[in-house]
Amino acid sequence: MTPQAGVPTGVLTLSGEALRRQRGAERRCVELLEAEGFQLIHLPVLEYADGEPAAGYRFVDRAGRLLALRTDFTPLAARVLAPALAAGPLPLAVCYAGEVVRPQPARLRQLPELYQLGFERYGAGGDGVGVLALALRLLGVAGVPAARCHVTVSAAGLAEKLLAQLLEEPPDAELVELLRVRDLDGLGATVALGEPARAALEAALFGEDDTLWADFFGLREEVAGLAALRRAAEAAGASAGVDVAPRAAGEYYRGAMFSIWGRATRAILGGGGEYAVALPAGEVAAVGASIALGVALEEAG
Amino acid sequence: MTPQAGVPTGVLTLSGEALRRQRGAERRCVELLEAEGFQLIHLPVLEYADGEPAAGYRFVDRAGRLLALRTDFTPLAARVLAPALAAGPLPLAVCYAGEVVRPQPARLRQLPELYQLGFERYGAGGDGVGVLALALRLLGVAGVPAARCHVTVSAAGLAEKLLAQLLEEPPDAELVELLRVRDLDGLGATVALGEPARAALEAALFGEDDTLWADFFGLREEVAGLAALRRAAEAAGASAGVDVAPRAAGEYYRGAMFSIWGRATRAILGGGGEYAVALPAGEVAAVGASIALGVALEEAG
Amino acid sequence: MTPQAGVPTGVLTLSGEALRRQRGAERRCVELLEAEGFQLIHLPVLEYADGEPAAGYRFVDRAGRLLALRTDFTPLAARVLAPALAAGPLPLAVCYAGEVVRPQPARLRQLPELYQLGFERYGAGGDGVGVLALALRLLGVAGVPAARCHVTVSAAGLAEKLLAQLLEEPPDAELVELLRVRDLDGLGATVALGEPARAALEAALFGEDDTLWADFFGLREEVAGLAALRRAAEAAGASAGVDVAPRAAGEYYRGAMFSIWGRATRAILGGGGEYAVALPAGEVAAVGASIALGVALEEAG
Amino acid sequence: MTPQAGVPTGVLTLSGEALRRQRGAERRCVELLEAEGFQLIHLPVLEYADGEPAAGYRFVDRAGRLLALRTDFTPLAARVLAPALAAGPLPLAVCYAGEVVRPQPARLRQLPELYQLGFERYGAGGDGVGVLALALRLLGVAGVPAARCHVTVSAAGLAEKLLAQLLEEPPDAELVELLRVRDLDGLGATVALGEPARAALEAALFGEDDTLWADFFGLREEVAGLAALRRAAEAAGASAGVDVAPRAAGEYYRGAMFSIWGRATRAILGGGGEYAVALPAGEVAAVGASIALGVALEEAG
Amino acid sequence: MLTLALAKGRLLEPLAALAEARGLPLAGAIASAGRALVVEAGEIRVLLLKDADVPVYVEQGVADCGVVGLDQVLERGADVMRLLRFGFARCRLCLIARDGANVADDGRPLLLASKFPRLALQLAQRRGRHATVVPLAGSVELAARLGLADAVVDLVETGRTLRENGLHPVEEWLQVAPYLIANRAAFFLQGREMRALRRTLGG
Amino acid sequence: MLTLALAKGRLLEPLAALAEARGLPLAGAIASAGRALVVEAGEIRVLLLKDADVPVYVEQGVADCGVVGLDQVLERGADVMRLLRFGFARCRLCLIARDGANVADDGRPLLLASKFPRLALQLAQRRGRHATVVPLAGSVELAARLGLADAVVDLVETGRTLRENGLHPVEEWLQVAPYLIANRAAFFLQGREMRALRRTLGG
Amino acid sequence: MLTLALAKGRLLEPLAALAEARGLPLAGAIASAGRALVVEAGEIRVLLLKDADVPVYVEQGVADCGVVGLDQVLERGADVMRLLRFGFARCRLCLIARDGANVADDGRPLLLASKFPRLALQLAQRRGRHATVVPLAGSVELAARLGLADAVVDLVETGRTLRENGLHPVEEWLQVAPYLIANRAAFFLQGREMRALRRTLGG
Amino acid sequence: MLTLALAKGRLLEPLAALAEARGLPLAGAIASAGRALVVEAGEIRVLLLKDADVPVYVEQGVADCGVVGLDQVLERGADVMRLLRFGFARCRLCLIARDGANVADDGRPLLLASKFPRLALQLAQRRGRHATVVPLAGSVELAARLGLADAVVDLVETGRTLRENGLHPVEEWLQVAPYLIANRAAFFLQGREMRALRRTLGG
Repeated sequence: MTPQAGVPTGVLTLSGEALRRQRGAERRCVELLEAEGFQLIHLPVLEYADGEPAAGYRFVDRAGRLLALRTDFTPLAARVLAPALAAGPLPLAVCYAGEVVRPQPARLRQLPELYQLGFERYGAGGDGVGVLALALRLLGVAGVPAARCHVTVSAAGLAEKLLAQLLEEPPDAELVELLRVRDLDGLGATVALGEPARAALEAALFGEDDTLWADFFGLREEVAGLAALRRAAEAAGASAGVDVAPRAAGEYYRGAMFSIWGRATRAILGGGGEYAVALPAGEVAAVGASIALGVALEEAG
Repeated sequence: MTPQAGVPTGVLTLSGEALRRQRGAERRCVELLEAEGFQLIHLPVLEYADGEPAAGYRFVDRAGRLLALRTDFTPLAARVLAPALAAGPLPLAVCYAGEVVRPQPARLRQLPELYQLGFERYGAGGDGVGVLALALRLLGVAGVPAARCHVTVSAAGLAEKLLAQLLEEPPDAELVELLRVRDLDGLGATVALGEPARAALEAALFGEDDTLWADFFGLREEVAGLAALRRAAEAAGASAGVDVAPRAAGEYYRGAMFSIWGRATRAILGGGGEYAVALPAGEVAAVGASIALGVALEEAG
Repeated sequence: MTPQAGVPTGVLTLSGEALRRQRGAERRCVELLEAEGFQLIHLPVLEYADGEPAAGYRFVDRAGRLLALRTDFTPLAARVLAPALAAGPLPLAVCYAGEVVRPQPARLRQLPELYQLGFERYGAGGDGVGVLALALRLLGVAGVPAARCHVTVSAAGLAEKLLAQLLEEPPDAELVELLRVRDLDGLGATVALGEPARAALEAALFGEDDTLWADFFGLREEVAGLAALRRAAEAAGASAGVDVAPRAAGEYYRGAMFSIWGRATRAILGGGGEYAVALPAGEVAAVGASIALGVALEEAG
Repeated sequence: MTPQAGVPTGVLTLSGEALRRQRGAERRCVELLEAEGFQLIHLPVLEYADGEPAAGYRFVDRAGRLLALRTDFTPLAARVLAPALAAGPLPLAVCYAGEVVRPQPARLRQLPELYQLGFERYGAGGDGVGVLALALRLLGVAGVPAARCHVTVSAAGLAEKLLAQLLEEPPDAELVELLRVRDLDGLGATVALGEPARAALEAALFGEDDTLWADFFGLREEVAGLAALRRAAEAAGASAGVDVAPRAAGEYYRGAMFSIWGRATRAILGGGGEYAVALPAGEVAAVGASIALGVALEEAG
Repeated sequence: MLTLALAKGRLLEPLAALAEARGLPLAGAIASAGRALVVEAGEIRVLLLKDADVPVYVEQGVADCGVVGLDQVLERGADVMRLLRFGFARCRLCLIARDGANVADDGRPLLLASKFPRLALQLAQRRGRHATVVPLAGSVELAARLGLADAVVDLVETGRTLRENGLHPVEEWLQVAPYLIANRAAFFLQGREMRALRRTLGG
Repeated sequence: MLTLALAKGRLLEPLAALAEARGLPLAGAIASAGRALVVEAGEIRVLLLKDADVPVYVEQGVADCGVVGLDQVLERGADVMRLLRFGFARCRLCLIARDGANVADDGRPLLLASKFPRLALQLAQRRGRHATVVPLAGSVELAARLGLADAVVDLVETGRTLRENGLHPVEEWLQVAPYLIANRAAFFLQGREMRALRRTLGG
Repeated sequence: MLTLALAKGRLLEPLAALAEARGLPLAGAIASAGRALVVEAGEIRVLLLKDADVPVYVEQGVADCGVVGLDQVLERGADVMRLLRFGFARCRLCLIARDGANVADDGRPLLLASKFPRLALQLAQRRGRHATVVPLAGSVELAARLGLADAVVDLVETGRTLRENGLHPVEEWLQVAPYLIANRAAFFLQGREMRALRRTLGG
Repeated sequence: MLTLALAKGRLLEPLAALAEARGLPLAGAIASAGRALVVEAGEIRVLLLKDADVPVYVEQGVADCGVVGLDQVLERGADVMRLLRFGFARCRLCLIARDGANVADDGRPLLLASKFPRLALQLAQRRGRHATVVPLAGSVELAARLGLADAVVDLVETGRTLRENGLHPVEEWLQVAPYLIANRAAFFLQGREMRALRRTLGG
């Protein structure tokens, strides 16, 4: 047997001590989740990618359908469990662990293969606060105390709501992107901003006095929700702040959302939020979160 | 989030009791292998498929190279460990567990995704007998006692050697295939067979009196090797027989080879054998085996 | 040089007399179209296939975009000429010739590669009647007199309009398909049909007395348009009939549409119709037609 | 119809005067070749690419085979005509015209789609000299007089023969590449060169006194062949020189080879040479040449 | 002169009777056919074929029209016109399982055996069921009984064969009846003759 | 206790006769089967199937062994053992064309009709011929006669049916004989019983 | 203690002056740097880099924040926060061609040369123009003058260099100004220090 | 009249000196160039470019020949002729790491920073090393020092800059020297002038 020229660059190959630590952390996390009533499921490596944007490795299979390597467990779980969600009974709580493949990782050192471990709760009264608390406990079990975490809390569509107040027609993707990168001056050059509006937007973007922009943009209710999430993070021992225009991993979030950063690695250790699964028979409310186990172990040091 | 139309047919989705059993069996097997000195490694989902025959899902990546989902751990492990094998020190013993994807499963009920668990030993005096015994112990730990197993033992290239005696020029693939399906009459129609040759071939193909065909074809040494493998299987409590023309999973075997069948499922639970890894600096002898954990659990009932 | 194993099945390979006839016919057709003021253009073999349904050979290029071999000139011409259409001046009249590749040809003997020759007129008052007459003249020049042609005339969306009268909510694809295959009884089993409605539908589907169903479904204007097309075909010497639910080659037609059948080959020699090109700055009315030169030469005998 | 975002960059779109000139030139060239006894054939757009290096656009079709857009007519013609070559009678002389697609064109301005027009003669006593003369006549008919051409003549494997004299073991690809780019000093750093060898190599690489290196390397016969090709080019009115280590378009040439450069565009207008087609029943000698019509018309100005 | 493809199977007798009643002398021609596959019946040339082949001969225009069950038309995905649905020999294509077997959707793919592999897979997917289909040539009830597949998809008339084999229809997936089908080109190019034949048989 | 799958077709009678002569009471059991598909014949349970289904039942292990023509085994690509080739009912799979038709290789793909689409395509490609195959269920000779296909690939015994339809065999593509086939696992797990059956029928 | 990445190019002097005016002692530290690439300026550690590298150091978190032109941020596609746009050193990224050259859209791809190949291609595609871009390291005006490319995409301040080379700006494709950029993680994890620096420099 | 592309960098001065000594008046023309990018030097038109751009101008034929380091030719993958290797300004392209850092091959991909991303990746792969390369514009030694990358690939002359930054060369990956390069077409079409220039500079 003549082994050909190596493996695609950056594909995850682990052995010895590093692998033992990861399997140990995974077992402890799964035990915690099973104790909390989440049923472990094994999700497939391949998914149909017909409508998907060109994220992961895509290819055309023998029946001419577009297939992709899984890049994110949450939409995949919804698709595989759709029959069960339609049939019920609800609530249904599952957890999973395994590799997802993202060819362009944000951080240079990061491999395209990410070891993701997470949980989803469908059809329950579950909410962002409970899920955030559980995600922080998961990180704790993986060796990252909450004190080393900073949580950025947000609400899906918040940036769009802010802009809608300032413009007549619905905000296009470019303006939302300007909010995401906090380019207040850039926005001011494209959209006529009166002084009070500019000051309120500045307060929102740079995470100071929340009440000021909550009143100006009439978003008191959303901001109250954010405050509840912040208190939950701080109660668990982490620091927290509002991210009014997050770069969410998934486009599917609706309602509360959060990302958990590691102080040492300065990388995103995990995240989650509230979303809904649209089924022929109607919508099923859902909430979930996941942690990147490999990055978490790096943060744990 | 609107989940698209399901997951590719037959892709492995496990949950509840079935998944708990599989993770339990996997843990016990890995503990046994680690106790025997095999170091656990995590192998990548993707491999370059330049020279590979069109077995698994193949696709062209962004750099124009041909990639394939892993279909078999043994060649993948050799490729990933090539630097370590070249650098040494040897022997090196590793074990692994995970899914391989084979679009056309032999058995109808079988899913294209197979949960494979196995071990390889490089550069040691290791041989077929020791590996067969360990494979049977693995199946025992997974819940399948040796008594429910039947082992077919063979030697790579044995069918080719038999044919070489009967023909002048090297045997082509079609004749070897006729031996694989025991089509003695079909062979007789293509190759002139004297009566003694026909009788010896009949004994070899239908697994009766080994000494008869061993003498006729001058293969006493190979047949002695097969007998040692049979004794090892019978010593462990399994029944055993010679398969003079096996349909090996991998084309890379050289020397002893074996397959382990389950009496209830009548399916192949595992297999292994002796092979060599060709490196620029020279060849490294190797031996290994793997079991299909999902099928083994089906056999265990 | 060792030529590998042949060419994909059914790919067009022409030589000698057959190729000379085709190049002769193509030259005469292009000369006719150029005399009629159509400017010859050369269209690319490859086109982006992001939104396209999975028709032709599709693949993912190095930049990760989905590419497809051209399956139909009309949409490709619109895309390539979009800058010119936006800039104007209009009307713009172009003609083209070359292969399109359709992996699943309708007729068994037909090769997936089709030699298409056609013309499009953008932004003019052009209409179905003029284009039908020119298409029949093209076939004449290619050796197929109008007398050997049968023209089926239709109007885009006619079937949908018929169904809309019989149902409350908009008709789904399955009901339109039942009209396409004239399955009156099948339709009657799914949709409650009163006697007068059933009789009117029967007259429409089986192409008898047009005025009867025109009055019943209030489609006098559309049917008048169809009558004009029929007269144009008959004036040119061809027979003609109404096809109330055509299986159009392209989904893009809006308004008059027609297909030209050959009596000997009983195959579709060409077709065309009225459509519109949606550009950022607004819509450009367009009309065009094309003939399958290879099939036409088969009809010419 | 909403045309999507344009066509793949650099794909050939021609119209008006430019297309008229190209079709006129193509007709005149095909008439010349047909007069010279070459039968026009139409070659398919797609070819199997199993063994091919990753040159053109490659993709996996529905049967799992590797397909590629044609990048070069010569090997494609050999594959399509293999049955006819095996059956005979020989000689067989064909000519063809159409687009080939090369994603990485050498010259920046050049489009990946190249309009290639050429001819092949199989099984004849035909040779490089006759083919070179005919290629120059073709360029003349396309509007490029021989006086504006420079012909570089070479013999396949000549560079390898030179190196074989200087080294014990066969030359690897890297040394041949050093000859291709005339890196005499670079070669001198890797291979011990005595002074006479260095002087002879210098004369060969920089195209001065041919007899000097012919004698030194014992290649009098090959060099005589090159001289015949040079005289043929000069007789037709073009300038000519020896290229001892050409960057041939195709790897399949064996024996005489040549490239024709345009003085104004400084680009390769065409090329050809002697090669052989290996068929099961034995080898068929062949010779052929082709011109890049689009580039030739650019040179004609 | 129309060429009519007829299936030698269970449809032939009822069709011949109906044709005779409507003045179309099919029965006589068919009776006197013997081993011959092509017989003349007045103005009509009759081809006697296996029912699975009728849709192919009509779609490719070797026959202008034919009479065959909708199951065979859909199994072959033949692009043909359906001029007339007959009243006789109606039955139902059903999902059939062993008594006591559970074929509820649990996300795992269902292994089906059927003489209509393409149609069975289409109907399963339309109900959101993952399925792998084993094509069989006959007596699919045995496949369900002996566990070659989890369930079978087959035509059910009276249901007697099912009960004999300890099987029961789980779900009706498709109403099936014989149709008078026509080649698309013939439908347009021989419109008058087609309409006449339709009126004669449709009565 | 072995389960033996037999084809209800033309092989059954000669096989039953040979078995009786070798002391295996198949004939009696088969005769008394009536509509039943499963009968006991001494130590052997017999399944009576369509011949195209025998390779599937044996490959999937629902039957331990079976008797069927090599054409059906190759058409299904079944991975089974071929224990014994029988002497009776031998025939040849041939490329068959209309008298006077030209099927020489001119580079253009050959349109073939056959009851063995997969095997016909394989055999055509092994001879370097490009071919497209139309699967048919029966009487393929009509397809050649009426021009549905350029040629057909079918079993030829006496060649009488061909001559009746103005056809002739162009090339013999495969020798075909009935085989005793066995499931791979059963071959190893029930070695002794398999060898005994082989000796009995092989004599 | 914040790490600030500064570009050694034309932005350094105006930035140092503005910082001094706002009580941030950058000028002194930079002046005394000599060949050193890392200097301390009070509470801030300064990295002196090529301007194209500033977005990389900030995106990867080696620097917490930096000052560099928007052109460099977009060329690198760096995912960084843009805290503040400065008033000095503003210019325009333009499509530039030789006087008299025609760069109207005729469907054929436009050959562009630029120091910002990724950004130039993006801006061309946003205007529906097909383009191929030749990446160059410097003095792109020569590429337009000598016909290496049909046109160039470069920063224009006064336009003097263009006129000297017989070139003219055809279209303005992007307003460009220097920005104070910040690493995403640092923006959240060192919020207070970031806001302080922004107020100091933003004034 | 040959057009010669020269790099304004560290090669210009030693080349001008060598040319003067061989009777080629480059030095005077270059000195008097001022901001101009195109100067005449006797029979030769000189283009003054960034060294990374010399291979592009020569490969595309805007310049007939040029003088630039082999590193720039290989980084751009320019298909040009290498007429002459100069003796001056030779250096080595090395893998460089922080003192004490371990860059042994442990199967995990190596993160490299370099001004020659394409060449660095090629050289790493030729040594069987998996690597990801971060392209940088300058002072790559800082990238190694501050841990932006595991190691850097850069030109080493004396090694003084490395020692100042606590770095050391791990392996020499490529000998680099300036070359007289020529456009392929010009090499054939202007053979005589090319040989003359080669002799003058090669002496």
